[in-house]
Amino acid sequence: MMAVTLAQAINHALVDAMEADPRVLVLGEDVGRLGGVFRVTDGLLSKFGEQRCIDTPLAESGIIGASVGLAMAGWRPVPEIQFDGFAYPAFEQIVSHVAKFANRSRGTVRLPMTIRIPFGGGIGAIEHHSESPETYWAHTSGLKVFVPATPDDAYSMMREAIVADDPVIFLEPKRRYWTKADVELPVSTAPARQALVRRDGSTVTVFAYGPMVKTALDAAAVADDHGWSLQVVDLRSLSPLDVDTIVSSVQQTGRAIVVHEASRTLGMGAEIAALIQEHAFYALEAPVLRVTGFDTPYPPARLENFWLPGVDRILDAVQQVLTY
Amino acid sequence: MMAVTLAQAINHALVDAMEADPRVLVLGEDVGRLGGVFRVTDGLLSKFGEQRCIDTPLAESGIIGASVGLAMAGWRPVPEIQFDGFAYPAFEQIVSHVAKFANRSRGTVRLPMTIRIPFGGGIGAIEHHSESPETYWAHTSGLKVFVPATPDDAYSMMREAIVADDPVIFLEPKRRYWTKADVELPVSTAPARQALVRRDGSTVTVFAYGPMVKTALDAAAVADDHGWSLQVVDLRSLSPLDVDTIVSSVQQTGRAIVVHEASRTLGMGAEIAALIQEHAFYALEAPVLRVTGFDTPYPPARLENFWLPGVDRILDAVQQVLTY
Amino acid sequence: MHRPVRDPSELLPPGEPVQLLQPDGVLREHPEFAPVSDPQLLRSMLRHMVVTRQVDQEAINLQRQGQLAVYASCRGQEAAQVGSALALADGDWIFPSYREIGAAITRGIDPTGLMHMYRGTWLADHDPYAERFGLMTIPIATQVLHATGFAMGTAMDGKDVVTVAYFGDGATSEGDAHEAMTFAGVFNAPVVFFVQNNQWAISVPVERQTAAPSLAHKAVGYGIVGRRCDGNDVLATYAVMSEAVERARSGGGPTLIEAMTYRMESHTTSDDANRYRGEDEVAAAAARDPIDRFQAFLARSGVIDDEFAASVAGEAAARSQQVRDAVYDAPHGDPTELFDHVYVDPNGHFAGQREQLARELAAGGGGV
Amino acid sequence: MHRPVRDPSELLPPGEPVQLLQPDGVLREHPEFAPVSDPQLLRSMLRHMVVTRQVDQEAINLQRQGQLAVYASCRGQEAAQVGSALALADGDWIFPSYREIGAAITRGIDPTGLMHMYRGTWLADHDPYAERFGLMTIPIATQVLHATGFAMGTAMDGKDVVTVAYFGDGATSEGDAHEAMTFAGVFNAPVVFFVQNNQWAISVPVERQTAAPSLAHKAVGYGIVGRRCDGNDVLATYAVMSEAVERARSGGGPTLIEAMTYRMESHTTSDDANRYRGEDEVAAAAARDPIDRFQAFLARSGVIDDEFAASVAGEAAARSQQVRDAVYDAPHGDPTELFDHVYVDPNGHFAGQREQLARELAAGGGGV
Ligand SMILES: Cc1ncc(C[n+]2csc(CCOP(=O)(O)OP(=O)(O)O)c2C)c(N)n1
Ligand SMILES: Cc1ncc(C[n+]2csc(CCOP(=O)(O)OP(=O)(O)O)c2C)c(N)n1
Ligand SMILES: [Mg+2]
Ligand SMILES: [Mg+2]
Repeated sequence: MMAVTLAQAINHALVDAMEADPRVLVLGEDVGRLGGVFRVTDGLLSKFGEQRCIDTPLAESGIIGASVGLAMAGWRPVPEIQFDGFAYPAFEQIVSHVAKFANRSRGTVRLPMTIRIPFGGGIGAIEHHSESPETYWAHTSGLKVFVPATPDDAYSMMREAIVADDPVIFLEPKRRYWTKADVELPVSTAPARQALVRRDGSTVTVFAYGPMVKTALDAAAVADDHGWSLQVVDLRSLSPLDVDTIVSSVQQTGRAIVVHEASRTLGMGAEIAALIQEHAFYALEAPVLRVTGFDTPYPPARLENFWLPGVDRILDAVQQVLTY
Repeated sequence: MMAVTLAQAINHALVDAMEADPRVLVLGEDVGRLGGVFRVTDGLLSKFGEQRCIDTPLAESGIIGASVGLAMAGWRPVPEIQFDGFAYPAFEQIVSHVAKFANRSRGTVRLPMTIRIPFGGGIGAIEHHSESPETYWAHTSGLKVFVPATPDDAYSMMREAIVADDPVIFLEPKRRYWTKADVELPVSTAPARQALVRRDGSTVTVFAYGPMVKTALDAAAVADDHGWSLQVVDLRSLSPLDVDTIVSSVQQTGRAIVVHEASRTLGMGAEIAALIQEHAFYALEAPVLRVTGFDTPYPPARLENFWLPGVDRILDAVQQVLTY
Repeated sequence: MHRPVRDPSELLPPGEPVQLLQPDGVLREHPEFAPVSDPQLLRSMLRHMVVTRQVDQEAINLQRQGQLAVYASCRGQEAAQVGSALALADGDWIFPSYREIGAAITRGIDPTGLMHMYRGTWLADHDPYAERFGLMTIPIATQVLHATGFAMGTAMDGKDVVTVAYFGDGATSEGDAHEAMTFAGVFNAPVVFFVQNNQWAISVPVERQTAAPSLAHKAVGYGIVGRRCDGNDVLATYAVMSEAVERARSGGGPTLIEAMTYRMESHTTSDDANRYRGEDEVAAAAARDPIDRFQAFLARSGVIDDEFAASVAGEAAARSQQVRDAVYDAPHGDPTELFDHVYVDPNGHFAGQREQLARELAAGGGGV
Repeated sequence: MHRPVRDPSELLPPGEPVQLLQPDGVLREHPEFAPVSDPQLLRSMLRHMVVTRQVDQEAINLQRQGQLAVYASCRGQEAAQVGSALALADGDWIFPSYREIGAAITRGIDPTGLMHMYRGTWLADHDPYAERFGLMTIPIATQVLHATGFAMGTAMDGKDVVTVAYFGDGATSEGDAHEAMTFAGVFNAPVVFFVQNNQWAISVPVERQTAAPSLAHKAVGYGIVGRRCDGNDVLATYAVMSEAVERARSGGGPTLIEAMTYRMESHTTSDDANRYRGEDEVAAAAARDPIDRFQAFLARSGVIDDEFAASVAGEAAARSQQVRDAVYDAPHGDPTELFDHVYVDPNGHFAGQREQLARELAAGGGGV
């Protein structure tokens, strides 16, 4: 057992995946000599050489488009997009090709790519470095979207993403990069498609993923003092969603809230609320409430904590669903 | 009164807007000499000249990025993206700039742009020409998203979009371009932010927009035979949504379904279902159901009618919400 | 993976596009390039061009009869496509746009699969690995990046593969074309960028795409070699392409080739070119027809005779008939196939959606 | 709006970057360009460079003290920024990246507003119209398109405005830079593309951005003029920029200028350049310092004396202090302002969300 941060866990996963399969390579801006702006690819260049850890020109569509070609040539690319807000230049390659190639080609051309994107706010960054773009990806058929919340999951889900023949958008909760846990690596947690109950509880279910899982657990601890028993479910995969676990949790508690940093309108909370009322209509004692970032662009650093969902906003929602 | 198609109505709106305000200009691929692949910009070049009807190089990020600059220079650009699937190269300019400039600059820099995008399927086109990308835009704070369903609305909402100082994504239901109606132009319909009840009914509310409004009305006609009275609400604006009208309709009928071509997961149906259960929890007699395209990429032309929601799929959902 | 910075004079295209065969079918001396003389190869050039033209015409007919959703003709571009594709070895790869029926036919690919894309039976219908021919690509210029990445990949494997990206004059304006040539230059990828400058991007003439002296001049900005050829001259195209392929194969890096040609038909069958270009221009281009000039040359030089001409005509007719037979009223597949390929490991809710579709089908719903 | 195709020889950058002042502070003859001699202008060049350096240093200090979220230093690039910005008329416009503190200071802009962006008080904090200086832009190369569109717009209005896009060597790889230069060439927009080639894009050296002989060679691919200058030589930068601005102003179209310089600091305060570059390289660049050389030249030629040096030092100190005073522990505004600017005509549900935030604030929630 050793204490590893979430960032280190991903680094280990990359190393182990590259050792296990000589076709795995990473590419992106500053992934090589620098080891990535978050050091997630640290050491890969010296360990695996210039061909398997490629510092690319500054061009995101280029990174993803070239990865499509590399995948067709039999490689298993793990491109990095440096920050959430910089995946947008690659949107066409991701949505029109990465997501659609397998279907277009009747399964003949599979693109086993894992697109790594550090995402989310809370680190006091300047604009475009704190986006939560998961809706864009999860709405796009043909992509899988994995979001780990803990170091062990970060390791295990990354290994799973890399061996998967489906393209995966791997969203790394950057404000939890430095979260430590005692983990024995390699570790294999549940498959990503399975949501996990992180804390049992009977009064209200709180659905969260990535950076908000810790926030939800913090809220649950405080809620105890109010006599509210929160069940915290970590979604882990946003596409596919584990509808069974979601529904069965609500069938136990009868009340649910969804927490995410992304803006409310058409955020994951919308989909989860829609699914719950569809599949557990009679179990619901109150509407599913959404505890989210506001429907404005991400705020400047000094205001982000007013914007981001925190323990208080969660407890407020808990109170609301309880007084229904 | 004269019979105008939806495409002609938009053409008239552009002409009238350009006559009313010398700062309005259109630009895009093939908008000039050709008059657009759907002839929506037909005649603008000869009427307003090369400066106000600009055939651009083949580069969508260029079209939108240059439009940002033109707007800053005091113009009121109406860029055209030739087809839904070709807005993706401009995603960064739209999401990181068009949507965010006003907020970033504390309201100092407003970008009064109307981005025209023919969208949706049903015309037997090849790949990338039948996409329903509205979620991408409606989830993005800072954009407005208008979707007319009828020629009069197409005219009126286009005029409204062009004079608005907020950036508007104007989605044109391409399979309804040839829909005719007797309209006296100029016409001013309700403001876009208002959803309109297109058909009164008491059993179930059907929410639709753009191309699906007609399909919903067709379904309502058939439903009559079954003794089901469908209320059809045309959303018209997807951002903002007219929550009051949505909620009050469900408060009358107690049952609702949402129809759209876009894939189900995180489609507009998710947001509307989430809003309804939040604001009309006790009024709901059944879950809000979603009648949508499937969660796969848009199919090849010969299979599109199996994929797209039609009257049968709507009536199936009506039956389901009625038997709850 | 890298190479030293080159002298710009090596990279810039020489003044005039390389031409070896004049529009009147007479050979022309060139200081650098010579025409191929192997009669076998010359005959096969003609055969592919003639077959292409007829299959292309058949596709237009099929579209007019409602059998294809749309079709993008390559009429007038046969020399560019056939000449370039013939310069490739069997193991080399092509990443096409949507107009490369001629290149496909040259590579021996059954055009039926490609026609199914235009019919809308499925989104694509051939095996790229078996044919070493990528899927036809509609989003402009995106395939240029795939070609570059693919070439980077084969080079790392030490494979003897040259990759060619086909794209149009309009496509050179897109960011993806730029990023692809940037990557290719930096990583010295064994790739050829083959631009068919057919003068038009739908209704937009090439002068509206760029103010550059030529499209080939863009090469110097990527540190790669730029070349131009008369794309209606199959001999020149073959010669210039062969040089580029050899450069790539021997580790000399990418080349950008601009083949000057002309789109004789409307952009696609949905387009009406009369709205934006004059008949004079089209007539002038017709006088530079790639097949006429080559046929005249071959006949005069005795490489072909009437018998050969007849056999080629027969083959062209037969291939066209095959396409027609395969495509005409071809049924679509089982619509539930829409759920089969999206994921290896499908999302959970696919099961429910597939059942819904199956129920609708059982009830007789949907369908064109 | 259009212009005839040019001869490539007009467009290609001549062999060596223009240098008028050597690193040792001695003037150097140039066949084409002469240094400015107006003592007033020379002094103001120095003043802006010295002020820039000190304000820049103050910003680094402020960041170290937790007052700024991050900061991107322009140390070493003062000549490039000051020389280029001084070549503009008052009505001309600049579209900057995030590193143009020097250009801003030269234009007389209070750097405090820009610092608030780096502090995170707000996302931007100056009025572009008042300052004719666009918002600092973080998504790489996107502002290059804004500059081009803006220049198209002012040209259509017949306004006497030249627009300059500032961007980095790394930015030249992005599709947006390509599309911007493509549009500018086609529409003959009065815009100057001013690239500060500071050799690095975070940890990636410029050789990894392109295999081109130089960044300025890209110009020919857009039919625009390419020029290079020693960006650590304020006289050369001013001269080359003046020529380009004059070209744009007189309808001669865009110019791409590559100013050769060096990023002396890490990419930003979050970066550690020691991880990827050696001390030798930085020391060599320091020997080419833009301020040292210019100061030596001015002193020797008697344009400045000790008194002037003292007054400049005083001004630099005062401006830095102003920045510090304005930024240090500066309070953030009312968080409900987050709802104020997004739309002129806000979405309906804003009211509810704003109330929620107001409630949370009343309960003492949130905040850094
Ligand atoms: C990204 C994108 N934008 C727009 C289109 C619509 N479109 C299809 S073909 C075409 C013109 C292409 O011109 P060119 O590259 O010269 O190729 P050609 O058709 O002449 O072979 C356009 C604008 C598209 N397919 N993809
Ligand atoms: C689209 C985009 N991708 C990536 C980044 C992250 N990033 C910020 S600065 C930078 C390097 C820029 O290098 P260059 O253009 O040379 O400018 P310099 O920083 O040297 O002034 C990168 C990769 C970004 N801001 N935007
Ligand atoms: Mg073309
Ligand atoms: Mg740089």
